[in-house]
Amino acid sequence: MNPLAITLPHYLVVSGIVFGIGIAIALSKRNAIAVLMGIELMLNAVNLTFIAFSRFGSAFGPEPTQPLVGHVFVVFVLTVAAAEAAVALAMAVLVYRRRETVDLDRINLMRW
Amino acid sequence: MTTAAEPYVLNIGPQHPSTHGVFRLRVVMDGERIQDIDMVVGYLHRSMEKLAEERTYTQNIPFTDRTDYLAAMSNNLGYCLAVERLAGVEVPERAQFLRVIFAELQRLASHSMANGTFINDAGAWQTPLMYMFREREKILDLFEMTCGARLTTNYMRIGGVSFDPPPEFYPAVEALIGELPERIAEYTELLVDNEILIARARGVGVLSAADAINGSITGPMLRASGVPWDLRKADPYCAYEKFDFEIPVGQNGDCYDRFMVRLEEMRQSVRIIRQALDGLPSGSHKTEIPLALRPAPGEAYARVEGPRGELGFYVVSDGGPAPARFHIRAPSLINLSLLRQMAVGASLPDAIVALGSTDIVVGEIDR
Amino acid sequence: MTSIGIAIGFYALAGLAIGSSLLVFLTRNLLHAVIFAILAFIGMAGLFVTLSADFLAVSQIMIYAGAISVLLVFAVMLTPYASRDNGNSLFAPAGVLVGLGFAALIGFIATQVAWPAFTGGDLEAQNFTGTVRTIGSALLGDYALPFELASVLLLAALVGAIALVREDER
Amino acid sequence: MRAALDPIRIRVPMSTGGMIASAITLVVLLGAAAGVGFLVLSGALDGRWYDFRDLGVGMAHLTEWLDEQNAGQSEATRALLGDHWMSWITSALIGGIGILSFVGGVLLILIWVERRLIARIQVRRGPNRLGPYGLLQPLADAIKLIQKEVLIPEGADRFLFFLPPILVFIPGLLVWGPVPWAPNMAYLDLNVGVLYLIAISSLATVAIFIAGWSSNNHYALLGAMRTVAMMISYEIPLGMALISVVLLAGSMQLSEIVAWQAQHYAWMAFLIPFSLFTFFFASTAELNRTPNDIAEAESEIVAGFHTEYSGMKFGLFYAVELGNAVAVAAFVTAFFLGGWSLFGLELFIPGYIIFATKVAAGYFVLVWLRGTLPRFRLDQLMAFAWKYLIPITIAHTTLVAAEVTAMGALALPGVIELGVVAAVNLAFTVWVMRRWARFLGYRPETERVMQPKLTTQVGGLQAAERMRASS
Repeated sequence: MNPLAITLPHYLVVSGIVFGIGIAIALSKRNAIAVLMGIELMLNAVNLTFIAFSRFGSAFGPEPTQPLVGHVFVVFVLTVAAAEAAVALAMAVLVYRRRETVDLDRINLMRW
Repeated sequence: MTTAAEPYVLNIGPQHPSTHGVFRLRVVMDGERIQDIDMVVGYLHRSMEKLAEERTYTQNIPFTDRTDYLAAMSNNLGYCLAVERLAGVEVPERAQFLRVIFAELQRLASHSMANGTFINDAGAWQTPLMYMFREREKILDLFEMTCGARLTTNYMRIGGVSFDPPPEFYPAVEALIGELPERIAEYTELLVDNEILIARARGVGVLSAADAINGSITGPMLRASGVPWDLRKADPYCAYEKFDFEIPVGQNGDCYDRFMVRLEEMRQSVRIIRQALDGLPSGSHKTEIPLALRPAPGEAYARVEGPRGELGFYVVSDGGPAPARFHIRAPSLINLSLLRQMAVGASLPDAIVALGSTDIVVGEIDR
Repeated sequence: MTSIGIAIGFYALAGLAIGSSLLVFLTRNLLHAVIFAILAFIGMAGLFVTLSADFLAVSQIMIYAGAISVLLVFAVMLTPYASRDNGNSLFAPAGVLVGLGFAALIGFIATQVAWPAFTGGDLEAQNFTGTVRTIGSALLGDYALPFELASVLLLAALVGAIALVREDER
Repeated sequence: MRAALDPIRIRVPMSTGGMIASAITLVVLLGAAAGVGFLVLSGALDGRWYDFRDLGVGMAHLTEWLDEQNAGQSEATRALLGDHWMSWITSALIGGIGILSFVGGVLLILIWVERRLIARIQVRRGPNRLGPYGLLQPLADAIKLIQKEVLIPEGADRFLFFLPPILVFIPGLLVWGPVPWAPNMAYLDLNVGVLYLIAISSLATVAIFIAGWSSNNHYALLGAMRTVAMMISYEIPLGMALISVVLLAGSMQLSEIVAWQAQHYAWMAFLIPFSLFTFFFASTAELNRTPNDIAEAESEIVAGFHTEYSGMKFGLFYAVELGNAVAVAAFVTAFFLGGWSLFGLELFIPGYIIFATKVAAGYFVLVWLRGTLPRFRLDQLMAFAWKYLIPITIAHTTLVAAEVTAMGALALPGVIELGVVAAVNLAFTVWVMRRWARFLGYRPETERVMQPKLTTQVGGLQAAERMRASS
């Protein structure tokens, strides 16, 4: 195999690794903001997958059948990520104001 | 139950671009809003009032230069008036007129500086300051021409003034007051209609007439608050009762009015200088007094309308060659005391603008 | 895509993205973690560029590195003392294991599945002029409804975020 | 205002020799211009590598030649390195070095230009000691800054304190990529150029915030908060203003936007004046320049986010600020002032010279503003962005979109179309700006200048009340 040939599996592996790191961060961090960063990394990895499939799929082929559906999906993911970040960080700030902590292990009362 | 944002302490000064000297504001802030403000003074204290008790009456005149170093002439004048009142020295009429001319020139210089730094505090990057420095520079040249010094003039003497102005002084001052109205019109064009300046200064640092009187503030700040009070009219000294001029009175008592009042006072000063030059009597410029003046025991207080307000000198004599007690009523210190009222609850930029419009001179606050 | 430029770019950017992501996990200071997250986002944007996704790469930088990162930094700053450290909870080993599992799973699938033979053809030959027009017409054509919904979602998020952190006026 | 500069006006006495010399220079210049005009009109230059009007053409010739050389290489090399590696590396190097040297040179010279201009505005002379006309002053400043110790404040986060000067410097260079100097002379002519600019400029926000945060200083933190609040707010009107440009030109590629303006002989400044105003005003906010320099308001928070930076780190912030100001002038030129086009004259004058002239004009306006205006307050600026600019830009963008649709549907001759568009937009701009300002409670007639009242009667509180009652 040509070492210069960058193909779909290359991107999928990168995406998988980043996704794994994102999961690890989201699951193991105490801090709500750090968890949010993990989630954003996961979303990024998914975006990379979408775009990679789009690039190596038929959209960029000689006769594109369904042009750039993957890209359109990524646009929506970006939108949702922005909205999610805004609301989640607002919640983190709110929780901090009420309970003086953003440690997820201590926010366990389902009420504040 | 929410935990509000924590207030924090911001030290403005002692070294800060808009404290105009070594002077510290200890501000408690909540975000950009000021919750509390402390004025910490004393960094420039030189113990003048105590030192004055060790020097003869004439030797004390240079001290008064160094209190309000932007208005040395007015300080000289106030001190000399106090000692003259104490010792009963008569001043020739020519000296009275010269004193008026130089005090008004000093007022022009000081108001140029005050307005320039005020606009600088409002954010105009030094341009108005430089414009106003241009005129101030010419006035300082006139001082240099007359008495050899520019800033700490030490010009007034007990019983008159130290020198008669040289012949070249008169054309120079004529030229200056000829062009000053034009220059003041230029500032008006540049600044008075400026939307940004109006937005920054209108309604900021408002002091009502009652507040101003209760705080015993004087000078342009008092007049901006709507109180028509000017010692040149209320308690005329030198020859002010002979001149025809008006005192400007502001309507809202905000920073903008202070700026406008100072600008208008500059115009009126030009008027006074013009009249004083036209009516300048001939004669001696100084009454000779004994080298070591020993006034009879007693006390005297003389006040002049300095550029910053009522500049009072209180001198007590015990019959010796030096004053037994010497006190300066410094307008800057008293005007500054209302900064707290103007700044608390305002935002930081407003407080800075209010401080700029107060026109303090730290040398006078600390003495 | 057989080109030395793409290869160098891919390996450098993949290294940047993966390394920065790892540092987000490893570093002890939350603000440093935010910085590394921004680097990871930028690396991802670079990978998008290697995939000819110009519009999305720029959008990624604008939204992630420009907007979300500012939100993150602000959130860190508005929660003082509580959130300076980036410590792990008791679930850290489990979390790492799950992460490793996912990464291994995706890697396995990616390397073992026989993907279609099409390997990202030469775009120069097709007169490729960018993705903006296509994405734009798709968004306002087939995907008009989701597009409008996304705008509603953004508005709702805006209002929601403001309503959440608004201080009581007392 | 003429009298203001009077004391330092420079009079150049004209001797006979000087007059002869200038006459000769004039004749030579005219001759050169005539020669160039003949060359251009005869078409001898078109597409040649020595076509000085557009260095991009020569570059294309060089690339072609390098590609031929590349094709002659061995099969193995080409398999490894590709068919274009020589031309790619060469063009990347030439473009990169060109931009770097341009930005570096501009930074060095502009410090001098800005200081001299401001000095002239302020009736001073400005730096005039070091070298001819003080031209070496920036160099001396740079050397001084490099020599100075870089202080790290106690309690500062060293890693975060180290990063921001770099993080703001990189976007400061990257924004120069898509600038179209001449028809074929753009280094990074992205087809998403406009978005790229917005994205790159948003990168600096975090860097500035980190700078203020890591300094462990209240002034720096206040400055950083102000900067971030302002940059986030003003990115919206800035982007919206550019959307109008993109709608009209039908492309996000900077070179195509300029080409559209050249082709229609219509600068965007005439078609959408409100967008020009919005872009310029928002840019001054993003740049922290007067009247919107609240982020480093000297009289309030000393130097804002870079209060604690000293030595060359401060120098980097300073350089980026200047460089960004020039970049904004370049983008105003490209988006609104027709870029390299000058109503047909670009045939004779090299595009990059026209472009640079316009950039210099834009930069002069920035310096002029800095030398003239006071500063807004933070809440006034934010209110201006959110209550004033953003609603109007949304309405304006809608209007422009409608116009573009109508233009597409009607297909009238260009002059009529664009004339109508310009008239409608100008009328709309004037009307809506006045109307909306009134709606927001701006009453110039009641807020007019209040002259102090003059009196000769003195008194206390009662006199004050009498005076108040008399008004």
